[in-house]
Amino acid sequence: MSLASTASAKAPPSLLARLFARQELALLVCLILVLAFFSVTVENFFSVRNMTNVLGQASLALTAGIGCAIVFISGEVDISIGSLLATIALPLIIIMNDTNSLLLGVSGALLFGLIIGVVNGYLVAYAGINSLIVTLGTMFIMRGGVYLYTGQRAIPDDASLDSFIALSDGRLFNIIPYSAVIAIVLLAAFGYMMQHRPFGRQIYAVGGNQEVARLAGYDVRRVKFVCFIISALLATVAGIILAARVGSAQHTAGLNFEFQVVAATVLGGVSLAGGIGSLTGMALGVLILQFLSNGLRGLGLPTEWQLVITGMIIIAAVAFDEAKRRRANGG
Amino acid sequence: MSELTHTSAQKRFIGGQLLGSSQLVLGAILAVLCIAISIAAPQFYSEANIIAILRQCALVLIVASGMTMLIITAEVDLSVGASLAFVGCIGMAVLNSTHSLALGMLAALAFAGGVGLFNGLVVTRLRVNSLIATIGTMMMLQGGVYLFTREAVQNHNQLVSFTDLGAGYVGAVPVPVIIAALIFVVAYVTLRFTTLGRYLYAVGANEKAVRLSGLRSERLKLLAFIVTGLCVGVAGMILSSLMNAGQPTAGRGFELTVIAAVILGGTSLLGGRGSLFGTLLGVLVLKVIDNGIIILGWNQDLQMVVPGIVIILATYLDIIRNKANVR
Amino acid sequence: MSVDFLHPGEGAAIDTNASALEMRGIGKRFPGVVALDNVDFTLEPGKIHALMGENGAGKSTLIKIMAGVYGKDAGTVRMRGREVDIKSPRDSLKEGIKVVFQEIALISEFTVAENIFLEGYPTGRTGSIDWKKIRADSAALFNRIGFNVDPAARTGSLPVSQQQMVEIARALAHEARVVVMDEPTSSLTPNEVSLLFTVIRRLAALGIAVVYVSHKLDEVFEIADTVTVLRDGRHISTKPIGEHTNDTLIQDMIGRRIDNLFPRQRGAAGSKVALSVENLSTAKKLVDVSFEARAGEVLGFFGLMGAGRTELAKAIVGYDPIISGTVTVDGQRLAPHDTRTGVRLGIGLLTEDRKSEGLMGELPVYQNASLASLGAFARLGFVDKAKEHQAVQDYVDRFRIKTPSLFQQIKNLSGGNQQKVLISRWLMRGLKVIVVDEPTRGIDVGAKSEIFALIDRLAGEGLAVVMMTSEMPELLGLADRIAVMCEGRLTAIMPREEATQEKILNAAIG
Amino acid sequence: MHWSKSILLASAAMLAIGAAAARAENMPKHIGYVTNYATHEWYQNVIKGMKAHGKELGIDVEVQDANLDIAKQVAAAEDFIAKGVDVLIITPVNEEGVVPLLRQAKAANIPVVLEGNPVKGMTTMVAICDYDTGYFSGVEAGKYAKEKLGGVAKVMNVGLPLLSATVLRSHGFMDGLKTIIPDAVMVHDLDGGGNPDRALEVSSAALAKNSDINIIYGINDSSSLGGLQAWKAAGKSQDGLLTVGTGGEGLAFINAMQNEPSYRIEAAMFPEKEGFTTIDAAVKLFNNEQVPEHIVSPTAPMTGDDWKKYYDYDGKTRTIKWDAVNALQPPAKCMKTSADLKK
Repeated sequence: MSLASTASAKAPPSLLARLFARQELALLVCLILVLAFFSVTVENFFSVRNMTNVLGQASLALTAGIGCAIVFISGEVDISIGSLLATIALPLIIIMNDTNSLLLGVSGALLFGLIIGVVNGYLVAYAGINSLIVTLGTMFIMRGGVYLYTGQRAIPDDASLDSFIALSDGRLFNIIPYSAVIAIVLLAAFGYMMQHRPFGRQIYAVGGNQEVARLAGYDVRRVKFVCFIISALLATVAGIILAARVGSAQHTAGLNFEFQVVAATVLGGVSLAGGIGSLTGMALGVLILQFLSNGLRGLGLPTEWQLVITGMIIIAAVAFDEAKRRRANGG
Repeated sequence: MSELTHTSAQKRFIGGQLLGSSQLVLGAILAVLCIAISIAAPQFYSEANIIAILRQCALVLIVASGMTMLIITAEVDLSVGASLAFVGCIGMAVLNSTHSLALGMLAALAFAGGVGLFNGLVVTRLRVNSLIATIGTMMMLQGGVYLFTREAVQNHNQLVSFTDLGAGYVGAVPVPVIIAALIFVVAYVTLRFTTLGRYLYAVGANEKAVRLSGLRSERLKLLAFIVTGLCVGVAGMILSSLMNAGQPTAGRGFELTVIAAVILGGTSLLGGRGSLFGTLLGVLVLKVIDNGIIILGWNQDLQMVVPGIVIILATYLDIIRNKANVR
Repeated sequence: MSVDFLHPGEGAAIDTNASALEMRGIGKRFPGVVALDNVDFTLEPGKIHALMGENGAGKSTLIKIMAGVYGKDAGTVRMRGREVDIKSPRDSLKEGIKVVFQEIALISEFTVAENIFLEGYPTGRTGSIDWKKIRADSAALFNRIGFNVDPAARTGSLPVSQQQMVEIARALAHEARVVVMDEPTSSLTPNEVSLLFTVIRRLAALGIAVVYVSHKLDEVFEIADTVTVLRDGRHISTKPIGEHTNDTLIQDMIGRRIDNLFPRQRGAAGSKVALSVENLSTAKKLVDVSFEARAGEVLGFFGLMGAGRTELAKAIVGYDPIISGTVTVDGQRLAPHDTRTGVRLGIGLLTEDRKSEGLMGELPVYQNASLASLGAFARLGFVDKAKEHQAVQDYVDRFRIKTPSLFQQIKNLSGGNQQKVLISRWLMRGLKVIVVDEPTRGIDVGAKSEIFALIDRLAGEGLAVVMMTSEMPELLGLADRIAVMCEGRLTAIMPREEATQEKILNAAIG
Repeated sequence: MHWSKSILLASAAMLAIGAAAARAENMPKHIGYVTNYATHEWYQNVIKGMKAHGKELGIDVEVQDANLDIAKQVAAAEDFIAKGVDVLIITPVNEEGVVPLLRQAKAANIPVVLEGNPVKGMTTMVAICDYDTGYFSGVEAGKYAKEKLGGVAKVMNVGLPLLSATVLRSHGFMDGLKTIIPDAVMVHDLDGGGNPDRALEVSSAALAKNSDINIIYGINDSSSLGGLQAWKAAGKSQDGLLTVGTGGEGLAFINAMQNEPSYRIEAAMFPEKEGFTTIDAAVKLFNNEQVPEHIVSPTAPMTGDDWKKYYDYDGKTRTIKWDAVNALQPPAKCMKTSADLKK
């Protein structure tokens, strides 16, 4: 036996085969199928207006999904993002109402998000508490805190700043909602970070094998800490978009949002085990679920059917993915 | 850590370990809570209130007993809340049409067990992560219950035996508390003293080793899912008796309460470690907090905040205690 | 990049007067045990320094202190005369210490090239990763060390031996003054080993200090300039290799002489066929494997890494699915892919991967021991604990398993004692055929002979023992018959008396 | 489907009166309704009223469900606007949350009718008077307490602070009660979450603390029933107890009034009627007619067997008696609204 490996002795697989092996392509095919199905069955589905509307609606899950995926890739979970959406809307709206300044409001919201991210990240990375437990805890604490503070009432946006309204109603070139533009820009930026910046690769390494990452000189705790901060800040951005879309700070905002985002992220091939998946996959997962729910609404299906179908698709998609992975590993 | 491995003088993990670990912290928290609340509000110690707390604990404890077994095998079920509502409706509907508590109960158990079976099959056969699989089932059940009934299923027959299931008493003790106690004892004995219990721990601790030892690890996990389902079946019937109707809207957030109680009780989400006694303490702590906040007349929104803090705090204290033990 | 080690003289100038690394009075305690006590260890540039000792002697602790994985409790570390404080792997890497651990430390989802540069990505002006340079440099690196692997391949898809080489190549990708290799040859083929030795000698020629940790005496005699032996956390000796013989080395390591590593107590094997495997094939590896094993014999399977020994072991006990063939135990056919009937018929596997397939680390010793035979201690499904504990205690006494109590979590036992517990697991069940896969992996010399004695005893009690091993001495010392595998096929099967190292290796290479 | 059939029959009688007038106008073709949560009986009956009336007038009423999620409500309404419905009807998940939707609908020139809750900048809203509903059931409760409970009124309010509408009901109830029994007190003010199991749980705890009450008030049927079940589960007799429910949205209250001795008063809010009225308002807006800002849908306290006046019940389904419900005269203006709460 020479060092020539059996693997490298073979010709490299063709480009097409490589593409097909990629999670993202399978998802893209899935998305196209969803689009094709509803284009035929639902009137107006394929209109520019409806497509861009869905992009606007998807911007929330896309933005928060980036953070969710990054935390997953680092090998942890963050289910506090739904409550966070409601929490950061408070400083945002209150400060805007007081100061009539979008900049100050957004800064306040980001500061709040930063603090929450620091708390989550510290408890997971430095205190060593299981991230599911930590974020389950902070999820309860934040939701309860919002109820306590607001007395379970929404706080209206009295400032009605044009710039804030534009976040909900405005469209770039009169076509793409600004919220979607924000989500796409963030997606591109963080996608670039995850693939081409050393820190992004460190996150993959930490999630892929924590011990190896540590031996490679990475500060594993710091990497995880930062991931939680990123997640909280991105959820903050999602929260700001949501606040604009509903013109207020909603105490019930983001209830069950974490489930939606987690489902979309896992559907997008980001593994809960860490180290596997991409933001592109996550984005495709979000879009599939968003177009699905838009299409099902278009079909006039009641909520109960939408729930049943979405649940089935999530299970089927993950089962399919798992089967594919097992076949690839020959087990 | 290989250097650690041959330390013959390592620690006194004596048999009392099961009682010793996280339960100590939790027991202390419970004691402090009870004492503090009773000082501030003496009604806390009234017989009526203690019975009310126990009844509130009953539903959670029933499902948490199954969930503890499931989490010990390193799986989890988020669909129990949605299933709880559905089960109540089905049990009530069958009870209405058959006039038989036994048949209603049977239908409820069959359905809930079926949900557990489904979850178990998806997890063991299709190898879907149980967190995701049961989020999927949760959605399907939430939708499915409204396909089954859009309205609360009313109790048409008003069978006394059915009403007693939720609201009845044996002596001074509410029936649900007795049922919960029975299920708890059975689960406790199973986990502690039977081969099955030992296998459940083993599956959670190392599934491959269990398979190599000639045991069917998938079946064991499947069983844990089904048992969890059956517990939901019992709880669902008690709830519909208490509500005097099958409520499709019931059970929202119930899964989180149950899982929180189990985690609080020191059962590890990674499997292989945990105890039912801890779960009992976990349920008591959560429900005493809930009750205490009402008794003290505090803002009810604290009922979310305080458990959140307690879960994180208890886990953290446990970690610190473990570290101190190793030093 | 210091891949220029093939061209000595172009490397960084090194002050050859000071020691490359000087550790003085190193002490390290773990709960209940002193892992290192006042240990001195000095590395000279350009020298290959072997570090030896049984498991638990303190080798890994010492290496981990160098690597920054553990902090030290006492002592000083100097590099080229300057005192350094290594608190984390990062500090260690900064000082130019590269440690290649025995367990593969690569991210399996990453490409080979990315893993090579894991410790520091080359970046462009904007701080983004320069992927082109990573691919080009790793290809160049592989070229120069004669290592033929596609840098774009996913690391996890490579065989273990290649991963090991990637790991070694990685140590060369950055500026290093000290390279530590922890049992680097444990999964390499002979050719790869000789390539590795060439690489190590070139490193030394460049002035790099090399630490070579190994159990294999012949390797140490071949490659090392100096040998340091640790025992029970203490420094025993540091001598030039020329002053050592096999015997003196072993004596230093275990503090006593082992007269016979393979004491044979059992008589001749019987003639009754206990296990019969016919035309066994699996989807991934095995091709048409047939053999028989008789009661009372040890049938040794040899093969290089990737030959399919472990796959065979897992297929015959029913753990892995097969695509064709039959397995018969004591005349009864086994249902394929079903460990349950396997265990019922009396065939079990002692796994090579104790941690992930054998131990229930969190659970106490007694539960680990009785896992396969719990039913025997149960009445109506209830475990008779007294009976169970008594049975386990019997094995603990018989096998001299060192544990503070039956309730100790098994993860706290040494490898040898863990292995004995796992063997007890099967003996308590009562087997006819036991398949042991690399039974002494990760077990130190002293405990090894005990495990060998146990295997001998098993065969003596009438079990058929099928032993998978990559250790030639083990094979020749224990087996009655020797089977050799190559790329999933059985290439030879011969009685021990006819076997020579050469014959076996030829069959293993195919 | 038995439901819509019976409504159809009932509405057939109305055709002569209602539709004749309506036919003179231009009819919208397509109305989109985003409901709060369609799984609740109240909204199911609102939808039934809407669909039945829409069918009569030849209008296609399409329903989307926000399922209590404000973000989903915005998305569903956006879908409708993109589709170009003629009129949009919204039951706000939350009053503040749909302000941007009104803005968007206005930009797309689509008139909006709100159901249930008012929103800043709205054109019109069809809703019951929550305060009045509570108030008149409070008056009835006062009369009952004076006659049967010895003039003592100690109330456990199983409330829902989440919504201003439900807060108004509780306020109204206490104010109405005090007109008859001035020293009525609210012993417990609870957050029952509006759902039965939560209501049961908090009521149990409250009763354990202090069971010296004699009136259970629930802001909806789930809340009053949850409170009553807690009372029963505590092993207490219903003698000397009065339970007052609100809504009458489904079958639960009929069952309770038939079987629970203490369940004597129900404030009926006639969801079918509300749906009916909403469609009328939509047609008016479509024709640019002037409409009041608040179109009041009638409510009525029902005591004892009063419910039989308004509903037929065959043991399985209930059927609204349109004549009786349409005969109810809603006030032109509510006594108090959510605007008063904020003061």
